[in-house]
Amino acid sequence: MGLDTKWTLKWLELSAEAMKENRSRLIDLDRAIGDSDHGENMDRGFQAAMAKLADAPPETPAAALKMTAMALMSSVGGAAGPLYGTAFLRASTAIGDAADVEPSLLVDALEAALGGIVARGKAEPGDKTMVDAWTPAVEAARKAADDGGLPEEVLRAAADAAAAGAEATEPLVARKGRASYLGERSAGHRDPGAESSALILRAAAEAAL
Amino acid sequence: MGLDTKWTLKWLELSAEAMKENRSRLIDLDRAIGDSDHGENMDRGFQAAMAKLADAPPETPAAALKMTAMALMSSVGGAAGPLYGTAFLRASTAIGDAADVEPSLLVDALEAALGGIVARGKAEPGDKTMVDAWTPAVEAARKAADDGGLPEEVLRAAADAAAAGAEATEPLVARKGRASYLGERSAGHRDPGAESSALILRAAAEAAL
Amino acid sequence: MKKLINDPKAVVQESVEGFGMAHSDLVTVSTDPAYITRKDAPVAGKVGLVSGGGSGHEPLHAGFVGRGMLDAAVPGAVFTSPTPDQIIPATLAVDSGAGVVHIVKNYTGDVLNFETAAEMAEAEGVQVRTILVNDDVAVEDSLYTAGRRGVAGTVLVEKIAGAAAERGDDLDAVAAVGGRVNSNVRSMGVALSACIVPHAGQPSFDLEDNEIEIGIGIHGEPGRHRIPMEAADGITDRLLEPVLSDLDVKQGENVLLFVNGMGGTPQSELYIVYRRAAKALEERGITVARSLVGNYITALEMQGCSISVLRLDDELTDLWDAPVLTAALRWGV
Amino acid sequence: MKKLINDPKAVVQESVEGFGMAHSDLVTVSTDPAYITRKDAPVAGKVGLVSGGGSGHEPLHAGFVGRGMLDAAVPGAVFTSPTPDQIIPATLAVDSGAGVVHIVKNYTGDVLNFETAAEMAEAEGVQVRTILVNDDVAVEDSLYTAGRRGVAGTVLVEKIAGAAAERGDDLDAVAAVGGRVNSNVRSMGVALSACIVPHAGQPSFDLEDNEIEIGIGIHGEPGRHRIPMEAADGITDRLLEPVLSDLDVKQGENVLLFVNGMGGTPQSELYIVYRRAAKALEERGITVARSLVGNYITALEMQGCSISVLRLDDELTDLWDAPVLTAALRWGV
Ligand SMILES: Nc1ncnc2c1ncn2[C@@H]1O[C@H](COP(=O)(O)OP(=O)(O)O)[C@@H](O)[C@H]1O
Ligand SMILES: Nc1ncnc2c1ncn2[C@@H]1O[C@H](COP(=O)(O)OP(=O)(O)O)[C@@H](O)[C@H]1O
Ligand SMILES: [Mg+2]
Ligand SMILES: [Mg+2]
Ligand SMILES: [Mg+2]
Ligand SMILES: [Mg+2]
Repeated sequence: MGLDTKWTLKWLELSAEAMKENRSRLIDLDRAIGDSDHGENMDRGFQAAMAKLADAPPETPAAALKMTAMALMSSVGGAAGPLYGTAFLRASTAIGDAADVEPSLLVDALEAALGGIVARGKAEPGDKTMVDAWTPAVEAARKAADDGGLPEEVLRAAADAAAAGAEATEPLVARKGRASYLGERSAGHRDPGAESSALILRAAAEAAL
Repeated sequence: MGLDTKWTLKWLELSAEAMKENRSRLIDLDRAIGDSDHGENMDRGFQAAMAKLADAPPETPAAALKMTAMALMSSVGGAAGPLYGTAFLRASTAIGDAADVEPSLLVDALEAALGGIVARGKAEPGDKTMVDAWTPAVEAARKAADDGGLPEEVLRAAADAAAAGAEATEPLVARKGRASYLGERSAGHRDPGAESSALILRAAAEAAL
Repeated sequence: MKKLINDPKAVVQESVEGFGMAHSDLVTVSTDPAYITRKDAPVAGKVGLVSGGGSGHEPLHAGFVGRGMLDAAVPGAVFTSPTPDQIIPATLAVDSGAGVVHIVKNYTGDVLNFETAAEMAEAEGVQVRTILVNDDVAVEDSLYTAGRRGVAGTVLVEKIAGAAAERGDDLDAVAAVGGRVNSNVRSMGVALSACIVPHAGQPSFDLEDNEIEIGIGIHGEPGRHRIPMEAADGITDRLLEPVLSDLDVKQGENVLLFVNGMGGTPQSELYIVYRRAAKALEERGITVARSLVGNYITALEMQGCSISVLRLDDELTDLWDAPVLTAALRWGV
Repeated sequence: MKKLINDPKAVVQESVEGFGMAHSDLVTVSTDPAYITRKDAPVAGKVGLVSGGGSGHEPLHAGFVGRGMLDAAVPGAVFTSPTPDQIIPATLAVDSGAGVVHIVKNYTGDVLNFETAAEMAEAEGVQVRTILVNDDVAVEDSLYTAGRRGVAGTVLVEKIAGAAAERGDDLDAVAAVGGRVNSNVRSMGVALSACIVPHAGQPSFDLEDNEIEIGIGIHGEPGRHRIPMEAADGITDRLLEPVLSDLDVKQGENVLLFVNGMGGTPQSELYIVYRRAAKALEERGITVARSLVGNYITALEMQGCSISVLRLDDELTDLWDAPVLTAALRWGV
C-alpha cells in the first residue's frame, strides 16, 4: 500500500482510537511517576484532531499532519502537547507536497519528528521520555528502508522498535519532565509518553496493512 | 460507712477514674449521635476537678462538691459542662454544712442535682438525655431511703436505676441536645450523657463500700 | 489519624498561638483562658461583639476578629463550646461601656455557657444582649426539639452586626440588626466525607464510597439522611430548594448567595456549586446581588459544602459592603 | 470518587464560569478559549501580568486576578498546562502597549506552552518577558534534570511583580522584580494524603495510614521520599531546614513566612505549623516581618502544606504591602 492521504488519515484515526482505548492505561502510567493526566491529554488531543480533520478534510498527507499538529498544540496542553505538536508539524514540513510518501521520505519525516521533540524538550536518549521510543524507531525505520523494505515493513520496524524502546524505559531514572522530580523513585515504571509514542507508531504501521 | 468528706472525695476520685477509663467509650457513644467529644469533655473536666481538690483540700462534702461544680463549669464546655456544673452546685447547696450526709439528705441532694439539670436544660424524661439516668436514680434512692436503707444501699439503688435508665435511652428518639438533629436516626444508640451520669452515680455507690 | 498536630490536647492552644503570631497586627491573643481580641479593643463608645464556639470551624471565629466585625472570639475545645471562664473575660475586655453583644450559635452547649457568662458579666456591670443564630433548615424547629442549629449564617450575622457596631449603632440596635440577619438567612449542608476530631482519632461517621450525607451540621455529626452520590447540580438543587422554600424568597428580591466549604473540598468545586445555585436563583427571578464563596465556617477537613441565602434590603446590603479588616475577610480598607 | 462536580471533562469550564459569576465586579471570563482577565484590562500604560498553569491549584491563578496582582490567568485542564491558543489571546487582551510579563512555573509543559505563546504574541507585536518560578528545594537543580519546580513561591512573585506593575514600573523592571522574588524564595512541601484528579477518578498515589510524603509538588505526584507520620513540629522542621539552608538566610535578616495549605488541611493545622516555623526562625535571629497562612496554591483536596521563606528588603516589603484587590487576596483597598 502506498502511504498516501488515505493512509495518513487512517493512521490518525487509528491513533485516536488507540488513545481512547489506552486512556486509563496511560493515566495509570502517569499516575505512578507523574500527574495522572497523560491519557486524558492525548485522548482529548486526538479527539480534537479528528474533529478538525472531519471539518475540513485535507488533500495531502502533509496537510493532514499539519492540521493534527495544530489541533494537538491547542488542545493537549502539558508537556506532550507542544512536543507532539512540533513532531507532527516537522513531519509535515519534511513531507512537503508529496502525495505518496516513499520509504526514504517516510524515514526523513520520522527523523524530523524526533528532531522536533528534541529541539523543544532537550531530552537525550536514556532520559526516560518519548525520545526513548522515537530514537530506536527512527533507527529501525532507516535500516529497514536502507534494506529496501516496503513502506509497511519500514513502519512495522519503527513500531516494533518504539514498543521495545518504551518498554526499555522501565528501569530508567527520569532526567526530564515531571517524572524527574521523583529521582530514583521513577525507576521501575514505564514512561507514559514513550508508551503513547509507541501506540502512535503502531497505528501508523496498522494503517498501512 | 458514713457519707462524709472522705466519701465525697473518694466519690469524685472514682468518678474521675471512671471518666478516664470510659473516655473512648463515651466518645464512641457521642460519635454515633453527636460530635465525638463527650468522653474527652468529661475526662478533661474531672481531671481539672481533681487538680483543684488537690490544690486546696476541702473540709466538708458541700465544699468538695462546690469546687467540683466550679471546675466542671470552667473546663468541660459543651452541653455537659453547665449541666453537670449546675447539678453539683445544687447538690452542694442542698447538703449545706452537714459533715455527714444522712440518707434523706442524700436523696435531697440527688433531687437538687436533677432539678438543676432540668432547670438549665429543660429536658423531660424520655428526651434521651442525662435526665433519663437521673430521674429513675432519684426515685430509686428515695424509695430505698424511705425503706430505711443504709447510705450505701441508697447509693446502690440510685446507681442501678441510673444504669438501667441509661440503657433504656437506646431505643429513644432524641428531643434535646445535639442528638435531636438526627431525628429518627438517633434511635438505636445510648445517650452518652446518660451513660456518664450512670458512671458517676456508680462511683458514688462504690465510694461508700 | 494523620494530622499536622502535636499533642491532640494542645491543638486549640497551639493553633490559637500561631494565629496570634501570624496576625499580631490585627489581634491580641490570651491563651489561658483562651480568647482573641481585636488589637485596639475596647474601642471607645463602640458596642463590643463577642462570638465563640467549639474550635474546628476555622476561620470562624478568630478569623473574623477585627475592624468592622468581631471584637472578640472565644474558642472552645474542638467541637465543644467554650466555658464561661473564657467568655466572661473576653466580654469584659471588649466592653467600652456601650455594652456587648454575644453572637451564639444555637446549640445547647453554646447557649448554656454563653447564658451563664452573660449573667456573670452583667453582674460585673456589663450590659449584654444575645443574638441566637439558627439558620439551618435541615433541622426542624419545634417546641419539642433543641430548635434549629446555627451554621453558615453565623458569618453573615457577624459581618453585618459588626458593621452596625462599627458605624456607631447602640447596643439594642446592633442586636436588632443581627437578629434581622438571622431571620432572613437560611442554610443547608452536605457532606461527602466525615472529619476526624483530633481527640477522637477516627472519622466522625462512616460513609460508603457512593454515599453522601444531606442536612449535616458543622460538627462532623451525621446528617438528616443519606443518599447515593449525585452530580453537583443535583446536590445543589437539593440544598437550595429547602432553603428557598423556608425563606420564602420572592421574585424580584435581592439576595446574598453564600457557598461555604466544609474545609476539605477544593474551591473549584465550590464554584461549580455556586454556578448552579446562582443560575437557579436567576431562573426564579431572584437577583444575586452579593456573593461569598469559600471556606468560612468549616468542620475540620470535612468534604462538602453548605448553601446559604440571605434576603437583602438596602440597609443589610450597605452593612455587608462596609469595610472589614480581619484575617479571613477584608475589603474596603 | 466523590466530588462536587458534574461531567469530569467540564470541571474547569464550569468552575471558571462560576468564578466569573461570583466575582463579576473584579474579572471578566472568557470560556472558549478559557482565560480570566481583570475587569478593567488593559490598564492604560501599565505592564500586563499573565500567569497560568494547570487547574486544581485554586485560588491560584484566577483568584489573583485584579488590581495590584495579575491582569490575566489562563487555566489548563486539571494539572495540565494551558495551551498557546489560550495564552495568546489572554496576552493580547491585557497588553496596553507597555508589554506583558508571563509568570510561568517551571514545568516542562508550562514552559513549552508559554514559550510558544510568547513567540506568537511577539509576532503580533506584543513585547513579552517571562519570569520562571522555581522555588522548590525538594528538587535538585542540575544540568541533567528539568530543574526545580515552581510551587508556592509563585503567589509571592505574582503579588510583588503585580505591585511593581501597578506602581508603573516598565516591562524590564517588572520582570526584574519578579525575578528577584524568585531568587529570594524557597519552598518545600509535605503530603498527608493524595488527591483525586477528576478525570483519573482515583487517588494520585497510595499512602499507608502512618506514612507521609516529603518533598511533594502541587500536582498530586509522589514526593521525594516517604517517612512515617510524625508530630507537626517535627514535620515543620523537616520542611524548614532545607528551605533555610538553601536560601542561606542570615541572622538579622527579615523574611516573609508563608505556610500554604494543599487544600484539604484545616486552617488550625496550618497555624500550628506556622507557630513552630515562626519560633524556629526567631530562635535563629531571623525576623518574620510578614506572613501569609492559608490555602493559596493547592493540589485539589490534598492534605498537607508547604513552607516558603522569602528574604525581604525594603522594596520587596513595600511591594508586598501595596494594595491588592483580587478574589483571594486583598488589602489596602
Ligand atoms: N523534555 C522532554 N522531552 C521529551 N519528552 C518529554 C519531556 N518532558 C516530558 N516528556 C514526555 O511527556 C510525557 C508526559 O506528558 P503529559 O503527562 O501529557 O504532560 P505533563 O508532564 O505536563 O503532565 C512524559 O511521559 C515524557 O514522555
Ligand atoms: N437539654 C439537655 N438537658 C439535659 N441533658 C442534655 C441536654 N442537652 C444535652 N444533654 C446531655 O449532654 C450530653 C452531651 O454532652 P457533650 O457531648 O459533652 O456536649 P455537646 O452536646 O455540646 O457536644 C448528651 O448526651 C445529653 O445527655
Ligand atoms: Mg502528566
Ligand atoms: Mg458532644
Ligand atoms: Mg460538643
Ligand atoms: Mg500534567
